[in-house]
Amino acid sequence: MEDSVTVERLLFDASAIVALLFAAVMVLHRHPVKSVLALVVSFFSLAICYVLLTAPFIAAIQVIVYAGAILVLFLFVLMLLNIPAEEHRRDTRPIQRFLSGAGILVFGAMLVALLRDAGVPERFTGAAEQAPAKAGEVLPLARLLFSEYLLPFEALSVLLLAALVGAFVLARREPRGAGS
Amino acid sequence: MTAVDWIVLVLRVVLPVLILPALVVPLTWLERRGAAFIQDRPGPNRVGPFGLAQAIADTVKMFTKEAVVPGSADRFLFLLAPGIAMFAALSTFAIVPYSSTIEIAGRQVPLIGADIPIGILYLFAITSLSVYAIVLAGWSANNKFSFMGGIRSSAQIISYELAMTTAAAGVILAASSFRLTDVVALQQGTWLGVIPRWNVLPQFLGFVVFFVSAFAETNRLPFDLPEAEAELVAGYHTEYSAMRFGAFQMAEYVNVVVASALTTTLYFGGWSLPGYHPHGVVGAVLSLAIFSAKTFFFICVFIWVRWTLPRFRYDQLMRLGWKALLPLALLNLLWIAALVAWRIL
Amino acid sequence: MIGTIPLSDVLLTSGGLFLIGLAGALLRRSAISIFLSIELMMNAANLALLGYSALWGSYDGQIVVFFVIAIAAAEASVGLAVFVALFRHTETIDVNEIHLLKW
Amino acid sequence: MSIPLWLIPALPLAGFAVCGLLGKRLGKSFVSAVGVGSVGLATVAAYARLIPFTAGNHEPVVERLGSWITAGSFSVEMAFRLDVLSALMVSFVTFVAFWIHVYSIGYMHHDETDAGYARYFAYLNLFMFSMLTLVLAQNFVLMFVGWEGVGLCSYLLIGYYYEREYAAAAGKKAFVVNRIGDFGFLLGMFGLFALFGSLDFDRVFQAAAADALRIAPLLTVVCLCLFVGAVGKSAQVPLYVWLPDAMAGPTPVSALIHAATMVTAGVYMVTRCNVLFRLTPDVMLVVAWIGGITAIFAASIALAQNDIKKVLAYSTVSQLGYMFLACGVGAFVAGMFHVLTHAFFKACLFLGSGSVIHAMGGEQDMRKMGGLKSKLPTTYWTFLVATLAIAGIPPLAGFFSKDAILTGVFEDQKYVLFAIGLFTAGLTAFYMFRLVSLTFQRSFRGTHEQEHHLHESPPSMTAPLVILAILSAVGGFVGLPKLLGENANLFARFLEPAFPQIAFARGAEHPLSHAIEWLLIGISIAVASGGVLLAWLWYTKEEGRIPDRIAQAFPKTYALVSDKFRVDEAYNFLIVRPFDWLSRMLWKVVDVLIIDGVLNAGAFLVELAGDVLRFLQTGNVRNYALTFFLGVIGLMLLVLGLGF
Repeated sequence: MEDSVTVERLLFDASAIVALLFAAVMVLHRHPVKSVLALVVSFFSLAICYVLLTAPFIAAIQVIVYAGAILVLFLFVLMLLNIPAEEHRRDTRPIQRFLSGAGILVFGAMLVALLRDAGVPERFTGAAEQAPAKAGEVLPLARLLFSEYLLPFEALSVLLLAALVGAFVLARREPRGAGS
Repeated sequence: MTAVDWIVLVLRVVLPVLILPALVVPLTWLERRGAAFIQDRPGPNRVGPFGLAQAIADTVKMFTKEAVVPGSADRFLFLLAPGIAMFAALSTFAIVPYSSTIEIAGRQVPLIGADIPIGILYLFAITSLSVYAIVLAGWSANNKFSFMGGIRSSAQIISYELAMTTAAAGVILAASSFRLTDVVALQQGTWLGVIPRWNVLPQFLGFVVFFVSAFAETNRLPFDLPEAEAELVAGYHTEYSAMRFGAFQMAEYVNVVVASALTTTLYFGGWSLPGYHPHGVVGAVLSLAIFSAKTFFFICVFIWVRWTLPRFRYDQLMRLGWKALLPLALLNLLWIAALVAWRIL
Repeated sequence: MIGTIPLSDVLLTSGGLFLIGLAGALLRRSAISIFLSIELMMNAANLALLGYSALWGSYDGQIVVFFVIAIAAAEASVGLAVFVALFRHTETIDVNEIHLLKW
Repeated sequence: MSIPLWLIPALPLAGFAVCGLLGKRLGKSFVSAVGVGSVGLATVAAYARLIPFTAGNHEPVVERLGSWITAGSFSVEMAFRLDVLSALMVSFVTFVAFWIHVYSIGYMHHDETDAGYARYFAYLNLFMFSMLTLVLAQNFVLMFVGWEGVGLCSYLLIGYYYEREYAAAAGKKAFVVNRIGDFGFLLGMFGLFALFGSLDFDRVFQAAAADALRIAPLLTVVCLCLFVGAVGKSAQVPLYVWLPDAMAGPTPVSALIHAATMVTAGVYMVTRCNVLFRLTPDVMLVVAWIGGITAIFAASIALAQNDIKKVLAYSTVSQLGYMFLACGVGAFVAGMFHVLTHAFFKACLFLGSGSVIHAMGGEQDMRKMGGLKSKLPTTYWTFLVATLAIAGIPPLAGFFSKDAILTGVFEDQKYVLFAIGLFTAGLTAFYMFRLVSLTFQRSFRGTHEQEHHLHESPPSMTAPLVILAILSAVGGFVGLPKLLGENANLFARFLEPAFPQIAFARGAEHPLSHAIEWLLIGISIAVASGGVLLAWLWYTKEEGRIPDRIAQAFPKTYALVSDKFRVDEAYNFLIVRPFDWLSRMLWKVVDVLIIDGVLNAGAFLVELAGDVLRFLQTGNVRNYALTFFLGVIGLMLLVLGLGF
């Protein structure tokens, strides 16, 4: 792998390492609130990665929606329900642990093998140079979203509405409790 | 990096970051004097001329007091929360164009922290992060009042952010850009030679929603439910003391400044005036003055409102946000969309 | 910025995040943690998409990510509502304890 | 074009909708107004079209509303036809129906709830819609809609007193027996479409007339099928059994549906298709013989019936036989003439019997009546007029039509059938006067309470009686015999356009000499008067002693006749029971053992598999996730192994 270290690459790698690190913290931490906070950091780092990958719009969306909405929602639920930390307890089915571990190893090995075999282009070359001069502009994205992807976009709005109604119905207290 | 680069960096990043926190000191004085004026009493008038040094004295006090961390608190998060609040408050100013473009050594330098393509989205992203400061402050203190305040505050911010974003979407739509420089450029010039092309005119509804939401976003009266003294002692910063408390205070004032600056930029033409074409360094200074004057006006409005309006009840607050402001913002958006579609704007 | 970050870095990060998420989803017992892990896996996929999007200079990858994020929002709201309802009933979100829907 | 034809059936349909949907709420007077008013309006609308038509050149008018069914080469139009035949039918159907509706107000008023009253008028209006659709249709499919519609209404109205088991059963019987006939009609329609590629009247008849020789054998089958339909609808042997039972319905229904209108639909259909029938002489022979046999068979049963409505019912069957006899010998005009006159006098008779039953508080057994002449004078006199008409006493309506039929049969040289017809005429006169005698003359034989209750019916009931009686009396003058001049028979001249000349049809008339015609009239009158006199002698004078003696002398024969020749029992034994047995076999063996067995075996296997496999469903989400993940790994290995 040819080494040409630039500021961008350094920034990207640093953010990526932070993201990986805090992702690991999220998985390993037993306290749910801490888990969520670790994930916030991880996602924020990822947003920085996105910016470096010339997708500032997605980065902003990432922060607004994931960090600002979804994870806040998680925090709310955790805090309001006061969900305790996961207890240390022997798993009743050790086979789950064993098989999962083995599967993850196999899967990781396959990923590495695939990455090696697929011949990943090492640089952003070729097509990238033909990319629009002002990479990261939002206007072309908007044009694409509202022309070619208009139907999925509209379908998405219906989905969000359905999710809204569904969440309301599910989380509503039972009618007899509603009076109190 | 050349010297020019350094100058540009200082102008665009360092100065705003230094000046904004410093502004807090005169602002506290202004607020206290303003409050006193409204309530027909003298206010702080002992330290220095007109009590001007009172704020400095307070700052010194804040720095020297003992910083207590409650024993049952989650120490790390408790310490992290004010930091997040400060970070969020200071970094939002980066996308506000506080003056016109100047030319330094043959380079056009727009006087803005970062003229990024997603402009205003960045602002909302950072605002949504500021929720964490409050939630964490409330939760980590392990105090019921703090916790309630934190939950209330974050619910309030999330609710009003929706209305605020939708209102701002009208501006984005009119400018066809997220960049605030484009927004300012849009508002230069006049209609019919006399009326300034400020966004506030076509989108008055949007302005109202944005400005009201800004009060809620900054947790100021009449929407300061998170720190409603009568109910929650001091809300999410009940357990904070010394400069950690000061950080929250500072964040609030910085937020007021940023909110005023944003209102100015989005709806009142930013640094521009009808018939005014800045030129050179003098022009930049003049533009900064215009921008500051407009911003100062809105800061005064913030203070004025704080001391004249009573506090809302929580359910009233939520009802206002969801049932009044959000529909109004949507209406505004629809109206602007129609204007844009018919090529009037 | 283009042309300086190798795709392999992006893909390795993406794969690493995916594996971490996978491990969390399979090994954690708290429903919330499993949910978070799934979100993490989606982000891993998003990262890979954006990497390729930047590689080809095409916006389609970004659009897909946009949709993924929006759908994740919908999923999170419904999923959390389910957890809230569940927790009210069972006082736990340990998925080992919640196994009424079986033979 | 003043009033569109579709409006005539549409008005009663609207009445049906209003009565059916709102009648229960809005009460009896509202229902009466709407139910009778819609038919009244339809009558006015019909006559507004009929009078200009009659005055004009009698050219058929076809009004198309547009395409109705289109599928490949098959297409049916929504089209109505006004020609001489449908004009004739519409004229008396609307008129008689209107007066029967009026009669119904009085008849149904006392003993029904608001809901039942509304239901009655809703059904009656629906019937009018169906009947008018039937007669005004321009193609077989639309006619079939009306055909099925009247069948449905017949079923609904026979079972009107559905809480009485025998009424419900009678309704079902009528429906099922009608289905047999309808099946024949359907087959006939299929055949017509196969032969001519269309079901439009004009096209079918023109094509048939043009291409008669080539299609003759097939056409015979088709006409037989159509005639099966007519047999079912018009209650001919062997499918007549439903009509006597249909008397379980309210009496005005019997008068309207089961005497005056619906049952003549078969005759109308055969006449409508006269082109086809005339091309198939074999079928004509069948029609004639079925008609003749039905006439005498039903008349003989009527001799020994004691239920007043049953006598009239068998009389109707017998008279319908007459009509088919006329059609069978090619005297379609005579047949339609009898349809017309029969509608008047039989409706009058039924309504009269209804008046009697009304007065007797529901009693229908004639042995418990008697002497009602003085108590119910209007009913008696109108009834007497109608009886004389049906008996064939000149110059009343029945005489002319019956005489036209007998002349037609004689003309066609069917002398055996002529004898049968003549004998039936005598029987008719006899049993009808037996009825009059038992009901109105002699002395009252019912309970004291009934005698006290006797009263004449209200004007809403007697007015229709009087009007129908007048028409029974004078209605025959539209069709005077040819003896009285070439142009005397207005009726035949009016209907002429309905019977086009056909090249290959047997049309060779054998004109009878005037002497023979006078002779036939004389014989006819003599036989009728003989029947009348004999009945008067035996039942009024001798008060039924002679018939009793005859019954005692031949007990088995009498029992057989009064049991209606035990036809129902025979059908039950020959058809119903074997069918029942077959159904049981299909149920117990095919369904329960074979089909259910296969299903249960399959279900058992699935259940067995489920018993084992369900342990995979641990209820633990993590296990599912793991399984899913392992599956993904497996798939990836597969894909990698295949070298993609």
